[in-house]
Amino acid sequence: MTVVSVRNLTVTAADRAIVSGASFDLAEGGITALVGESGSGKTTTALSLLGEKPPGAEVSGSIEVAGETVDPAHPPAAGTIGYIPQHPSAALNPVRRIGPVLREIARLHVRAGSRRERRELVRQRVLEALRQAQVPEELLHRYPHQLSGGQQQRVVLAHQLIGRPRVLVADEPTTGQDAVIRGQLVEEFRSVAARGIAVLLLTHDLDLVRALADHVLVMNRGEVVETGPCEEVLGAPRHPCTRRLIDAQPDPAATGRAAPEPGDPVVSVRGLVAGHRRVDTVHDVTVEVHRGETLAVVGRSGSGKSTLARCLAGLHPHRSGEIRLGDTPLPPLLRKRTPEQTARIQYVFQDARASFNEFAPVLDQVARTAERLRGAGRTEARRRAAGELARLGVTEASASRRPAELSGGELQRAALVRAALARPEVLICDEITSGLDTTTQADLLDVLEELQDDTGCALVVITHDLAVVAGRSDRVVIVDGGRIVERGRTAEVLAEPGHPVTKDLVTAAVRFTAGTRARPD
Amino acid sequence: MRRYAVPATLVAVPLLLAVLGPLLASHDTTKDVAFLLGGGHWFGTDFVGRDVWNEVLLGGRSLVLTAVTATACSYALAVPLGLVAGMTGSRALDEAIMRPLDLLLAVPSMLMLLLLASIAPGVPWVLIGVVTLINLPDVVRISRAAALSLSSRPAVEAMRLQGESRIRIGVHYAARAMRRTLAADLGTRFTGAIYLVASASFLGVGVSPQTSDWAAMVDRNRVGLFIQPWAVVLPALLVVALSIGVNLAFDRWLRDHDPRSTFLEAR
Amino acid sequence: MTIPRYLARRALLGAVQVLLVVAGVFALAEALPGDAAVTIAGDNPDPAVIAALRERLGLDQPAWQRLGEWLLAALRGDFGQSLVGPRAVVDIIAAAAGPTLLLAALTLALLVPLSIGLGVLSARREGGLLDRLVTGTTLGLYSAPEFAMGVLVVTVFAVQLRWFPPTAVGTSLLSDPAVLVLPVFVLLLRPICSLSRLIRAGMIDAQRSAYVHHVRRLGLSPARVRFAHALPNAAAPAVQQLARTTDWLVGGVIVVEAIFVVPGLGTTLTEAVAARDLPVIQGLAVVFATATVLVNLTADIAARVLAPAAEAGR
Amino acid sequence: AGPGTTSAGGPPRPGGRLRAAFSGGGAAEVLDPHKTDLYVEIARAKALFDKLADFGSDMSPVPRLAERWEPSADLTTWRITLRQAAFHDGRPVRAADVLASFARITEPGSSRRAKSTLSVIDLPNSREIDERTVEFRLQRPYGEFPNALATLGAYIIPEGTANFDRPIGTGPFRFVAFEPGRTFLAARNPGHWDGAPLLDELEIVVTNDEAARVNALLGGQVEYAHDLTPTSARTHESSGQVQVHRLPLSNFHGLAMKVDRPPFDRPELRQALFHLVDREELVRSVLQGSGQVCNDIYGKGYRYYADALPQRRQDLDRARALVRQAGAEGMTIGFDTSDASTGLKEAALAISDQAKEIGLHLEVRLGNKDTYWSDIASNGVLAGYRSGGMPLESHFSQRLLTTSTTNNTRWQRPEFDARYHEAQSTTDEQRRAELYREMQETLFHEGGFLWWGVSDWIVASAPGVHGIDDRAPANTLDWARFDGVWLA
Ligand SMILES: Nc1ncnc2c1ncn2[C@@H]1O[C@H](COP(=O)(O)OP(=O)(O)OP(=O)(O)O)[C@@H](O)[C@H]1O
Ligand SMILES: Nc1ncnc2c1ncn2[C@@H]1O[C@H](COP(=O)(O)OP(=O)(O)OP(=O)(O)O)[C@@H](O)[C@H]1O
Ligand SMILES: [Mg+2]
Ligand SMILES: [Mg+2]
Repeated sequence: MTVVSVRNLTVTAADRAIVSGASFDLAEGGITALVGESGSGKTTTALSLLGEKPPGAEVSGSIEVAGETVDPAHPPAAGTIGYIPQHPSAALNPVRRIGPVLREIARLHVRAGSRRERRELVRQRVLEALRQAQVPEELLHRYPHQLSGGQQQRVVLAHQLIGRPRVLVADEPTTGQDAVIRGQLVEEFRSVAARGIAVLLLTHDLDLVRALADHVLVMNRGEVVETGPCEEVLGAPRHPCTRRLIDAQPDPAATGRAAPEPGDPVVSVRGLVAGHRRVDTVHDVTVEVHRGETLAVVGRSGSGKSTLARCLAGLHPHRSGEIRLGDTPLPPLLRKRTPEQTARIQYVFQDARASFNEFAPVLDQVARTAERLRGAGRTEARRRAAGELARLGVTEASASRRPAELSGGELQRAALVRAALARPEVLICDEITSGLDTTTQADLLDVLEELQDDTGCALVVITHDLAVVAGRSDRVVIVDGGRIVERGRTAEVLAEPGHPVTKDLVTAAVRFTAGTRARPD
Repeated sequence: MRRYAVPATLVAVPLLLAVLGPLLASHDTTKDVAFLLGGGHWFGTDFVGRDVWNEVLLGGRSLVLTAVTATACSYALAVPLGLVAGMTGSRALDEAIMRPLDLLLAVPSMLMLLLLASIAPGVPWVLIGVVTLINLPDVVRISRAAALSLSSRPAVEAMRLQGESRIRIGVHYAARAMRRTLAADLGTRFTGAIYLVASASFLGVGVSPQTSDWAAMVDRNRVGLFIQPWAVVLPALLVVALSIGVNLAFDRWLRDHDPRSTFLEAR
Repeated sequence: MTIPRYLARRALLGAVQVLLVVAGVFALAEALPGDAAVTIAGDNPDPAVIAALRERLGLDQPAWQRLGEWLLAALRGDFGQSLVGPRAVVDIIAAAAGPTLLLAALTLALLVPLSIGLGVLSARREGGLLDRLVTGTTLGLYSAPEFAMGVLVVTVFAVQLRWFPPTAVGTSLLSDPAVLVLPVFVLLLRPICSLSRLIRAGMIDAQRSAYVHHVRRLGLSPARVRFAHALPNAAAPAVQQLARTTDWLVGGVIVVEAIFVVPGLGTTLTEAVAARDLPVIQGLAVVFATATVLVNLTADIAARVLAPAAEAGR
Repeated sequence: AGPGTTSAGGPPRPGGRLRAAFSGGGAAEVLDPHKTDLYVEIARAKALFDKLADFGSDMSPVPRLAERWEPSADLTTWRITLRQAAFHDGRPVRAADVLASFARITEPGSSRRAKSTLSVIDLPNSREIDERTVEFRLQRPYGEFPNALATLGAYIIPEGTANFDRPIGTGPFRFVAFEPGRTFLAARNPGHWDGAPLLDELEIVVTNDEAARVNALLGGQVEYAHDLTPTSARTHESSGQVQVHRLPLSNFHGLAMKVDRPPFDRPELRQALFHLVDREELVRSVLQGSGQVCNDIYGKGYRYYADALPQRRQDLDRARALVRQAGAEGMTIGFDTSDASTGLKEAALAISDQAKEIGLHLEVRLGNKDTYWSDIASNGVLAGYRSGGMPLESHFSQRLLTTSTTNNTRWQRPEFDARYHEAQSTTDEQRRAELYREMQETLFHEGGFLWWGVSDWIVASAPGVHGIDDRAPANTLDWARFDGVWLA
C-alpha cells in the first residue's frame, strides 16, 4: 500500500529549482533508494516529506503522507516519519547523555501498565534499539562528544528505531560505518521494512542500494531522471547520469597504486598514547608517513582513527609518545605549533557541516587558509579557493552562500579545499568520500592524486570504503582498539589479511559487493 | 523600515530630548515652591522648586552619554576577556582571568562606589570607570559561559587549523554565535548603567549635584511622587522608553539579520 | 580534572580570595575619610573627644597592626566587637542574616521558575505579540527604579487595598508571612527581566538548533522539547546572571530592606560603613566574600555541566 | 499629667499600646541614657529617665526632678532641692544618685554627650546636703546653670549603675524589652512622680526610611511617626488619614563662613552673602513652606532672641556692591554640603544659583555625609549648616567663644567672650538680656553664621492619638513625650 505519494514536487530557491517536478510513491514495507550526484536535490526532496523547506523557498506540487496532505504549513504528525539526517552529530544534544534521551523517546511509545512495568518496557525497548543499531550499551552514559563519528550516527539511528514510524527517511545512514557494521545494518533495514515501514534511502553507496532497495530513483539537477526496480535501473541504466554513477564506482578488486618507493618520512609517530579523561583510546601507536605516499587508515568504527588523526593535527593533545615533523618534534598542542607547522599538517574533518562557521559564506572561509597560512592576498586567496572548488564541481555561486545553504557533499568538498589550500605536506582526510556520489568521489580522488603529484604531499586517508583503499593507497594500517594491528602494502594486506579484524572487514566488504554487484565485464 | 517604527520612536524621543534638550532649556535659576503641580509649569516643579520640564531638557545628555560610554567600555573589555577565558584550551589562562575578577565581585559594590566617591568626586571618567568596573565581571562571566560551549566545536578547531587568530575566531564566529545573548544582556545592562550612574551621582561620584540628570531626578523627587508625580514619572518614562526601545530594536535587528535556519542545519 | 579535585582546589582558592577581599575591604574602609571616632562625635566634633575616642577604640594604632590583630582573632573564630555599640560582630551579623537569607531564598524560589517561564514563553514565537508584550512589560518594570516600584506597590496593595502589611515593622518575618509578599514582589521585578531576556535569547538560538529539531521530529512533546532539550542549552548565560542575582540578594538589597524595614545584611553594611565600624564591615566582608565564592563555584560547576564538551577540550 | 492637649478627643482615656516609629542607628544603639545621640535614643531615655531640668518650648529650663534651684550671690554655688521621686525598683531618688550620675558623665576619658557642659561643675567640691538636697560648686560663675542641668543626656540614674541591659530610671515608663536597631518596649510606671502615663505600653520601633515610617503609619502598623519630610506632610495632611504635627522653631538652617581665612575674613563678603540670600525662596523651595525665614542670627522665638533687629531681605545691588568692595568679583568659592541632613544640599544648590546673579561662583561640593561635620570643622571656607534647638547661651558657648570646641566659623573675639562671661556672672536678667542683644547685633552685622531659616519638625500620628504637643520644638521637654498621650 502506498504510504507516501509525491506528485510534481518542485522546490525553488533563489530563482533556481533545487527540485523540479519530482513524482514518486513509497510503498509500505518497500525500500526505495534515492541516488544522484551530490547537490542534485536528494535531501531537499526528502525533507519536503516532513513539510520542511529551505528558508525563502517555494514549494509546489502535492505530497501525501499516510493519507494526509503535507505542506510546510501542515507537517505530518510527529512520529509518522522518522528521519535520519545526513549529519548526525548536529542531531545530538550536546548537554544530554545518550541514555536518558533514548529512554525519553522510548517513553513516548510505551503506554499501559504500572510504573514499574513501564520502566521495564522502556528499558527493553532501548536495549532492543541499541542492539539493532549496533550501539554498545556502555555508551549510554556518554555525552555525544564522547562518541566517534560512526557511533553518533548509530545513536541517531537508534533514536528512529525506538519509534514506530510509518516512513523512515535515512540520509546516508552508513557513511560512517565500517564494512562489518554496514553488513549488519543492511539486515536491520530489511527487518525494518519487513515490519511494514516504508523506507526512503538517500545514498551514494550503490552497493548498499543493490543490497537493500526494491526501487531506485535517480536524481539529476533536481529532476528525477530515472526510476524503476533496482535490478533494472542499476543493471541496465538508461539515463547517462545513472550510467556515469555506476561506471564511476571504484573497483574493490583493484590492487593498489603502482606505488613509488617510499620517500623520507615526513611525519613519524612513535609510541603515541592518547585518550579521553581517564581512558586511553590510542595505545602505543608507531607509524611513519612518507613523502608523496597515500596511507590508508582502516578500522572498525570507534577504533580510534579520528583520535589518532586529531593528535597529528594538534587538536587532541597526546599523553605520551612523540610526533616528529621532519626532524623536529611537534608540540602536542596546536597553539604551541608555529603557523608553518600548522600549514604542513592539515586535517579534513569527518563531519564537514559541523566544521564550518555557519555565519560566513563558505568561499570566504575556505579562502582564509591561503591568506593565513600561505600569505596570499585577499583577492588572490579567493581566486585560488574558487578555482579549486570549481575543479571539484562546486560553483562559485554555491560557494558564496552560507554553509547551511549547501548540500552535504558540497561542504565536504569545500572542507577538503580548505585544507588543501594550505599546501600541506601531510593531508589527513577523515572520511572525505563518504558523502559523495561515485562520480564526484572519483573526481575528488583524481584531484587529490594531482595534488600529490604536484606537491609531493602525503595523504593519510581514513576510510571505511575498502574499494577506495584498494584503488588509491600505497600502504594501509589497520587500527583496532586504538592499536595498529596490521600494516603493509595495500595490495598485500587486502589480499592476505593477517589479523582477524582485517579479515572480518575484508570478508564483510567482499561479501557485500559480491552479493550485490553484478560485475561488469 | 516600518517594522522599526515602534522601537525607533521609543528611542528617538528620549534621545532627541537628551541631545537637543540643553539647547532648548532656559537657564533661569529662580525657584518656585517645591513639588508644585501646575502653577505655570508644564510639568510642575521638582524637589527644590525648579521647573521639571526644564530639568528634563537639561538632564539627558550627560546621563545618556555616560551610560552609553560605560556600557560600551564594559563590553569592549569584558567580551574579549570572556571569550578568551571560555575558548582557551588552557585551564590556567581561564583561571588567571576569572579568579581575579571573582575578587572584584566579592567586594561589595557599594563600598567601591563610596570609596571612589570620596577619592575622586566630580570626574566623569571616574564614574564611567566605576560603572565599567562593576559590570565587568558580570559580563565576562556571561560571555564566558556562552563561549564555553562553542570552544570545542569543530568549526572553531577548523579555524584554528587555518591559523586564524583568537581574535578573529572570537569576532567572526564566537561573538556572532553569542550575539543574541550578548544583545539581551547589553540591553538590560544599559538600563542598569543608567541607574548606576544615577545612584553614583547620588553618592557624589561623577555628575555633580548641580547637574540635572534624569535618573537622579527620579531618585531625588521620589518623595513627592504622590503630590507631584511628573517629577518622577516624566524622567522615568524617558528612561523606560529608551530602554524598551533599545531592546526592541535589538530584537528586531537580530530577527532581520538571522543567518540561521534550522532546516538546513538539521539535514 | 575530576569534580572532587576541582572542588578541593577551588575551596583553597576561595579561602585565599576571602582573605584578599577582607584585606581589600579593610584597605577600602581605611581609605574612606573619617573613622569611627569621627562618626561617633557626629555634629559635635570636638577634637579632644575624637582623640580620646580614638585611643579608647584602638584606632590610634597603625592600620596593618589592627588588620593583623583582627585576622589572628578571626582565624580563631573571634570576629571582635562593634566599635560603636556594645555588641559582638557575630551577633550583629547573625541577627541580620536571618531576614536576608529568608528573603533571598524566597525570591530565588520564585524567580527561577518565573523567569524561565517568561523566557521560554517569549521565545516561543520570536517577535510575536506575546514576545513583545513580555519584553515590554519586564523591561518597563526593570527600567522603573525599584524604590519607585516599592513605594507604588506599598501604596496600592498595602495602604489603599490593605491586602498586605506595608512594612515589617514590629513583626518578625516568620511569624507573619504576609509581610514577605510585597518585598519579595519588588525584589523579583528587576532580576526577572535580565534573566528572562537571557533565557529568551538562549532559547531562540537553541530552538533553531538541529538537535531540537530532531527531537521534535521524533514526536517529543513541545514542553519536553523546550524544557529538557532546548533549555539546558539556553541556560548557561542565565545561570551566571542568576549567580549575580544571588549575590545581590545576599548583600545588596539595601533599598528594599529600607522601604520594608527589613533589618538585613545590606542595611547592616550601610550602617556599618556610615559609622566606619570596621570590625562589622570586616565581618560582613567575610560573609559576602564567602557567599560570592560559593555562588561562583556553584555557577562554575553549572557551567561545566551545561557545556560538557568544553571540558574535554582542556 | 503631661502637657496641654491640642486635639479634641474627649476626656483622656487610659490604656493601650502606642507604637512609635523613629529612625535609628542600627545595631549600635544603646540604652545608656548618658550616651544618647539619636532622636530615638533620646525618646527612649525620656521614657525611662528624667533629668533635673528640661527645656520648655522657648528653651528656658523647666524643673523636673529638681523641685527648685537657688544660686549663691556670685553664681558659683547652686543648691538644688530634689523632688520626692522613686526609681522603678522603688528606691528613692537621692542626692547621691545625682552626684553619681554627673560623676559618671564627666568621668575622665569618657565621650558622653553632656560631658563638656557639665564639666563646669567642680564635682569634688560639690556635696550632698541631705538626702534630697545637692550643692553644686561651679568652676566659674554661671547664671544659666539650669541650662546645663537640662542639657542633652544629663539623666539621673541610680548610683552604681554600670549596666543598662535592663535599665532602671525614674521615667514615666519602665523597661520591658529592647533590641538594638529594632524595637523597644516599655510599660506604664504607675508611680511616676509626675503622675502615671495614660498608655499601658509604649513601643518604639526603628524605621530609617521616611517613606516606610509614613507607610507604617498609613497601614496601621504604628500610631506615631517621627520626623517626616514636608513633602510627606503635604501629601497626607489633607487626606485625613493621619494627623500632621508641625513642631515649630525646631531646626535652624544656615551657612557657616570661616571668618579667619580668605575670602570670608573680609566682613564685606560675609555681608554680601547676607544680602544675597533670598530667604523667602529658600523657605518656599527647600523647606517647602514648612518653616519661617530667620534673620541670620540663631534662636528665633527663643528666650533672649533679638527680635528687634530689622528683618533682612535679598538686596542684590547691595550684595553686588559689597562683593566689589571685598574685591571678590567673579571669584570661585568652594561650597561644602552633603546629605548629612535634609535640605542641606538643596539649600546649597539654591544659594549657589542665587549667587550667580551677583557674579559669585559658589562651587557646590558634595561631601561625605558620615564625616561631614568633622570635615567642615577644620576644612573649607563655606559650608551648609544646621542646628537643632538650644538656648542662646549654649549656642554661644559651644560655637562662638574662643574656647568653643565646635567653633565652625572660627569666631574668636575677646570682647565677645567677655560679654558672654559678664552675662553669666550677673544675676540681673535685664543686664543679661542687654548683653545678649549686643552680642547678637555684632553677629547680625559681621558674624560668620547666616541662619536663613528655621523649619518645623514634622511628626504624624494616627487619627486616634491624642495629647501630642504641637508647639514643642524638637529636643525640648514636650517633644517625643508620651506620658500625656492617649488613644481613643
Ligand atoms: N570524550 C570521550 N570520552 C571517552 N571516550 C571517547 C571520547 N571521545 C571518543 N571516545 C571513544 O574513543 C574511541 C575512538 O574514537 P574515534 O573518534 O577516534 O573513533 P573512529 O575510529 O574515528 O571511529 P569512527 O569510524 O566511528 O569515526 C571511540 O570508541 C569513542 O567512543
Ligand atoms: N537556500 C538555498 N538557496 C539556494 N540553493 C540552495 C539552498 N539550499 C540548498 N541549495 C542547493 O540545492 C542543491 C541541492 O541540495 P541538497 O542538499 O538537496 O543536495 P543533495 O542531493 O542532498 O546533495 P548531497 O548528496 O551533497 O547531500 C545544492 O546544490 C545546494 O547548493
Ligand atoms: Mg544531502
Ligand atoms: Mg572517526
